[in-house]
Amino acid sequence: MALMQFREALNQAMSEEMERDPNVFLMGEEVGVYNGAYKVSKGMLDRFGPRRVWDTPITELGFCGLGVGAAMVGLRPIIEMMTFNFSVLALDEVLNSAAKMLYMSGGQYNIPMVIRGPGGAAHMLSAQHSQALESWYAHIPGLKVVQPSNPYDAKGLLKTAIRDNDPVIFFESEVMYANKGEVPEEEYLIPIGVGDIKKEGKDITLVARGRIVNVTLEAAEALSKDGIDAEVIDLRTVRPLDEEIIINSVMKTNHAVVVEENWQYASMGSYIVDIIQKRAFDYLDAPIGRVHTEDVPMPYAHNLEKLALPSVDKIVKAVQETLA
Amino acid sequence: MALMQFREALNQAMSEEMERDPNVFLMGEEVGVYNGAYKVSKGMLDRFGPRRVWDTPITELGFCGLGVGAAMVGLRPIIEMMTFNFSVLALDEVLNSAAKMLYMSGGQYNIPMVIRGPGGAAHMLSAQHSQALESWYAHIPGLKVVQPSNPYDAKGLLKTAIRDNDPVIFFESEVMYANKGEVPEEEYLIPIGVGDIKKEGKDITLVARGRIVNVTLEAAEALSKDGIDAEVIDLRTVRPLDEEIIINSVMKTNHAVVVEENWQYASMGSYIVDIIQKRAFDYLDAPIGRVHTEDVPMPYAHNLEKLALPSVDKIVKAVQETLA
Amino acid sequence: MSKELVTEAQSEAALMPLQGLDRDKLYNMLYQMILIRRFEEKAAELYLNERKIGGFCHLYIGQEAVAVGAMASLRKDDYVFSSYRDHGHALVKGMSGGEVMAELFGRIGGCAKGKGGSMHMFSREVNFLGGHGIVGGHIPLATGSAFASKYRGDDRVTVCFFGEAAVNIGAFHESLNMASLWKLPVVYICENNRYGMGTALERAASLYDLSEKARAYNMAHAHVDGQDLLAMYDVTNQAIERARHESLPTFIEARTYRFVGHSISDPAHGHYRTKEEVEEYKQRDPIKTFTAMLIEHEMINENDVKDIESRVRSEVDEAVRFADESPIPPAEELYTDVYIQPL
Amino acid sequence: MSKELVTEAQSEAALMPLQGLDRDKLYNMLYQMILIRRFEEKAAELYLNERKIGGFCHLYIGQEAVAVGAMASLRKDDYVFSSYRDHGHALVKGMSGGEVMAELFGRIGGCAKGKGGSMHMFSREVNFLGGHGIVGGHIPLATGSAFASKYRGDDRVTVCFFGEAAVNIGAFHESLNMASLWKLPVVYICENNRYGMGTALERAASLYDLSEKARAYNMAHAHVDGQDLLAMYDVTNQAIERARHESLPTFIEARTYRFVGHSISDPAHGHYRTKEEVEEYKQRDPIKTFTAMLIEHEMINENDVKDIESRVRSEVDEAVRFADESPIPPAEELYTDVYIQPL
Ligand SMILES: Cc1ncc(C[n+]2csc(CCOP(=O)(O)OP(=O)(O)O)c2C)c(N)n1
Ligand SMILES: Cc1ncc(C[n+]2csc(CCOP(=O)(O)OP(=O)(O)O)c2C)c(N)n1
Ligand SMILES: [Mg+2]
Ligand SMILES: [Mg+2]
Repeated sequence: MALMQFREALNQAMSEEMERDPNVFLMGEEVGVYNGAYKVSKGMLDRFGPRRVWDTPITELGFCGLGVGAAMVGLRPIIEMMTFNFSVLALDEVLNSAAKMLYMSGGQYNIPMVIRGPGGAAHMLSAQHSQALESWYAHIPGLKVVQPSNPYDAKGLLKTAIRDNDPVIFFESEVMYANKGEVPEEEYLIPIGVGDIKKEGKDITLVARGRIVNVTLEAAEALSKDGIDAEVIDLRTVRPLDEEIIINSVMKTNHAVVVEENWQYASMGSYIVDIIQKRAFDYLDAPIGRVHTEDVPMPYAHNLEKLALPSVDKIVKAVQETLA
Repeated sequence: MALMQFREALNQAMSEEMERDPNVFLMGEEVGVYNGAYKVSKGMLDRFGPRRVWDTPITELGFCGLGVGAAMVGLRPIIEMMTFNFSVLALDEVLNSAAKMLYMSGGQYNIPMVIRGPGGAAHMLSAQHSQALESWYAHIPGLKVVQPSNPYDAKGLLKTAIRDNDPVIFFESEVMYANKGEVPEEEYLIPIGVGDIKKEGKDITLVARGRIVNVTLEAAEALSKDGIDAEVIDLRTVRPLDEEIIINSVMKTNHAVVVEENWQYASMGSYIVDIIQKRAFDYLDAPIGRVHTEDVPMPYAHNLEKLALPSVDKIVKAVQETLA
Repeated sequence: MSKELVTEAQSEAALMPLQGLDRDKLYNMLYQMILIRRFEEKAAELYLNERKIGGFCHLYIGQEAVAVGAMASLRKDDYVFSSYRDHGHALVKGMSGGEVMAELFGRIGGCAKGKGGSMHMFSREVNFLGGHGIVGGHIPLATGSAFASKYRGDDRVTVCFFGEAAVNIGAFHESLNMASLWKLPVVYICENNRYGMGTALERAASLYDLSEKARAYNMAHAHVDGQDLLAMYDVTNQAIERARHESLPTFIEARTYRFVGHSISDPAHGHYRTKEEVEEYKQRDPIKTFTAMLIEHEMINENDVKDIESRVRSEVDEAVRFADESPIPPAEELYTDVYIQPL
Repeated sequence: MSKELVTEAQSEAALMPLQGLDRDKLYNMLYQMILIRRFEEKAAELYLNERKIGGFCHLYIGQEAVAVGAMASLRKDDYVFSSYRDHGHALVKGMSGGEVMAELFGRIGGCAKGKGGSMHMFSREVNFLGGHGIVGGHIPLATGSAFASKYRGDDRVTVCFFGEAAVNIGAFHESLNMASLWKLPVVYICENNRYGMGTALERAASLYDLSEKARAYNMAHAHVDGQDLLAMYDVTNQAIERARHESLPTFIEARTYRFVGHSISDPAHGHYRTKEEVEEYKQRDPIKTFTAMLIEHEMINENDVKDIESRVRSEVDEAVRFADESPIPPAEELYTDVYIQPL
């Protein structure tokens, strides 16, 4: 096992897959000469050369569509969005080309493509640069959506995503890139669509994903001091949702709080609530709680930003209310 | 009262508001010379002239952004999307400019703008032209989202939307444009954010909006033959959600089914379920049911398209399951 | 700076009668144009009278010379993309009338099992990469298949057809910049039929000589009379060679006209263009002109034309029969092809 | 076809020394450039050493002559848009150092109550319409305020600043087409500082003479040395007049350079550009050049420069003091300004 940063784990995943399969290439803004805006692709241009690592103009719609076209004829693009905030410009090619191509062509053209980059808030990046948009992508049939919470998961999931024959949207986080974790020397893959229990517990089920898993684990820690034994589920994948892991847990704990860094309306968290109440209605002792980003554009000021985001305090409070 | 088509009601709403306020103008593809792709703006170029009715190039991002800029300095644009399928290209300007401008500017620049057009499936328009995207817009704080189900509501809501000082997304439906309904001669407005009970009932609450209200009313009719007395709530507005009207109804009926023409993941319907279980948990006798579009891109073949969409049969079945 | 593509007048081939093409080739080109025309006429009939076809259905009538001329020197392994107005391109690329018609009918025997419909024809077999419904949306895709050819070092060429109204959209701009910057083997063919739905070019674009747009990307370009089959062939052929051998992109503006409404349900003329204008353009029907030229050069005679018409008729009839006999897709098809690796 | 804008060499004013501008005007222009420079230096210091500023913070150091020259003949009621690199434009448009600095600090006294931050300066008071973070995203907005001027028949002009990397994005293309098609009174100023983050222009654009891009929209255009304050003033002034009196758009490429990293947290040089290159450009520091020119023309002397520096120093100090004293936004501010008519 080696201790490495989240960004290094991603770099390894991409590099190993590029060694393994000549059809895999990396494209995005600043991924080459600049070594990545967040240094995720550091050294990859040197290692693989300009044929495999492409710096692009600032044309998200264009290069994302280019990736889809390349995937139609068998290449396996990894498209980096500098951040997912900018991916909105490319959404048409994701929604209308990548996600629908297989269906519209009656099964002829699949899109083996990964779109990856950081999503969510970092520090005081304000309204346009702090958005967690997984819910939009999760809404779309034809996509898979993955969101790891630590270096180990990130590497295993990204390798699987690159080998997947359907389009995969892969959400990272600016504030996690420097997080360190153990990563084995030997190769491993983590399946898409399977969640992971990050902490077992018997009193309440906390469902989270991505960066928020770590906040939730902190909250579970705090709760344990109050004698509350929370189970923390890391979904790892947003779509397809691992319903079983959630339902099994709720059947045991009879309580749930869903935590996410998304706005509350029409979000993935609300869908998880829906699934729980549908499948575990008779097991629920209280309404399912939710913790989410406040229903506002992200403010710049540090104090307001903190108030806008999910926090340990908010999770603890939601758990207490649910158990009350 | 005059009997008129949905499209005529919309036309009246726009025309009256344009007479009333010289800052209101209409812009979109084919709205002028061609009289509208769906004839909603028929006659308006003749009536108001080219200064008030603008045909655009096919540049959704551009003209939607232009509308936002014009709204910043006090005009009140009505931007027509030929269909909301194409609005995805403009989403960046809606998410990052229209919805956030007031907040980012600390309250200085509001965006009095309406973006309107048809959403959802029509007949065999296939995957790229049949999408119901309200959930995406509803996700965004800073927007209001409206979705009427009949000519009367359409006119009253659109007039209110045009007078609203915040950005409003207004969803119509290709297949409703020819629907007829009574519309009073005298002026009236319908408030945004307030739902409407389209049919009272005591056994179960059906929550719907837009075109699907009519399908739901048909289902309620069918159910009444089986002695089931369903209450049908027409939300009229998607964001902000009229929680009270839903909760009051569920407290009475103790059962609910949420119907919508959206994909199931991270949709508005799932959010409504969340609100109900949160606020009326103790009143619920059974899990809340959902009817939604199947989790697939829309197929072309007529038989498959019918299977993909919400239908009277599906609603009846969901109600029966909920009441079982 | 920006290089004009050698135009037909200067090319050697152009100095030869009929571009130096042999009778078989010429005969086949005429056949293809007539096939498209009759196929589309049949589709209109089945849509309007028999309601066997649904949704939006955009016909290629009047523009046949563009597709036939442009693709005449393409290889089967070359890639072609089109917009929603795609039946003609699909047929010329080598798809059978049957699979296209069955797709229009929404039948399981259609090229996309009835799931795509008129706007979304696809064939992996002949490398027809669709049929796309968002204006301009396929231009980045075509740039991507060209990218793949460059990446792999194969010598395939991508040809991408789109309407003149697509030139104003961002995807066009972003694509042409990348194609030129990275020297991708792609030929962009803008079918300038003067209208996007009811909007005349000059009411939507600030520059009318669209081929000049390519200068902004330092890309080779040409405009060509799209009603002249051989000119279309010649100019495109040069662009294809340039792409295949020099891995360079070209932008071609083909000036053409649609004789019919925007889609089957739209009128051929109305507020936006007059009946007279349509009639005038019909005088330069590419099929009539090319037939006359071939007869004049004694490449074919009246009987050959009759022959073609009757062969086409049976091909179209056969397509309709095939479509008619093909079953509707079974209900399970609703859930297949969402993912290639089912969840 | 496409018209070259009259360039400074040919203009009458250019034949006069110092564009015929009077001492007050010239003095004030120098003052503004120095104000920007010192303000940005202070911001960097407070960001790096005192962590009073957070988030992304993009400095305008090296590019001062562009903003100052371009806006010198603007009226207060004219509209200005900028990208995330917006402090300089905000100050020149007339915003106070205090409200800009307090915004950087995230304080309630900031122009946006601390909710916008470095990338989102706004002032309705002086018609500074932001501060926008999505590359190219504000170009349609500026086209919109220009549209409003045309719609109303007022004679306000919109000036829109953006980087050279924004030229490749769809929003640029769509906007310029509409502005030219509809003859909107807008001046697009592309600040070509040669790099978008770490990507050199020639690695991202297929055409390097960016002003030529305007030809594709049949729009008047010019390129200008953005380090030469008076040239910048002259060219923009002509464009502004053209917009104000003829309601016509212009595209100006201002060639400039940023002396610092892309944002405060990025290095000034590295893989993408050498230290030597940066040093070389610093030789043509617009402040130094302009100061020397004014001294040479005996418009000012060394003492005036010292005066300016000390006035600027107190203005910046006062801005910092104001920001420091301004409270952080109260928690309720989280929920205000989402809707103007609260739900
Ligand atoms: C992005 C987008 N906006 C609008 C439409 C609706 N629409 C379909 S075809 C069309 C006109 C396109 O004209 P042109 O590109 O000239 O092609 P033609 O139909 O003439 O072949 C429009 C506006 C669309 N499909 N996509
Ligand atoms: C659409 C979009 N993509 C990517 C980014 C990230 N980004 C911010 S600034 C920048 C470079 C812009 O360069 P340029 O336009 O030349 O302006 P400059 O920074 O040089 O002033 C990039 C890529 C963004 N903000 N928006
Ligand atoms: Mg056209
Ligand atoms: Mg730059």
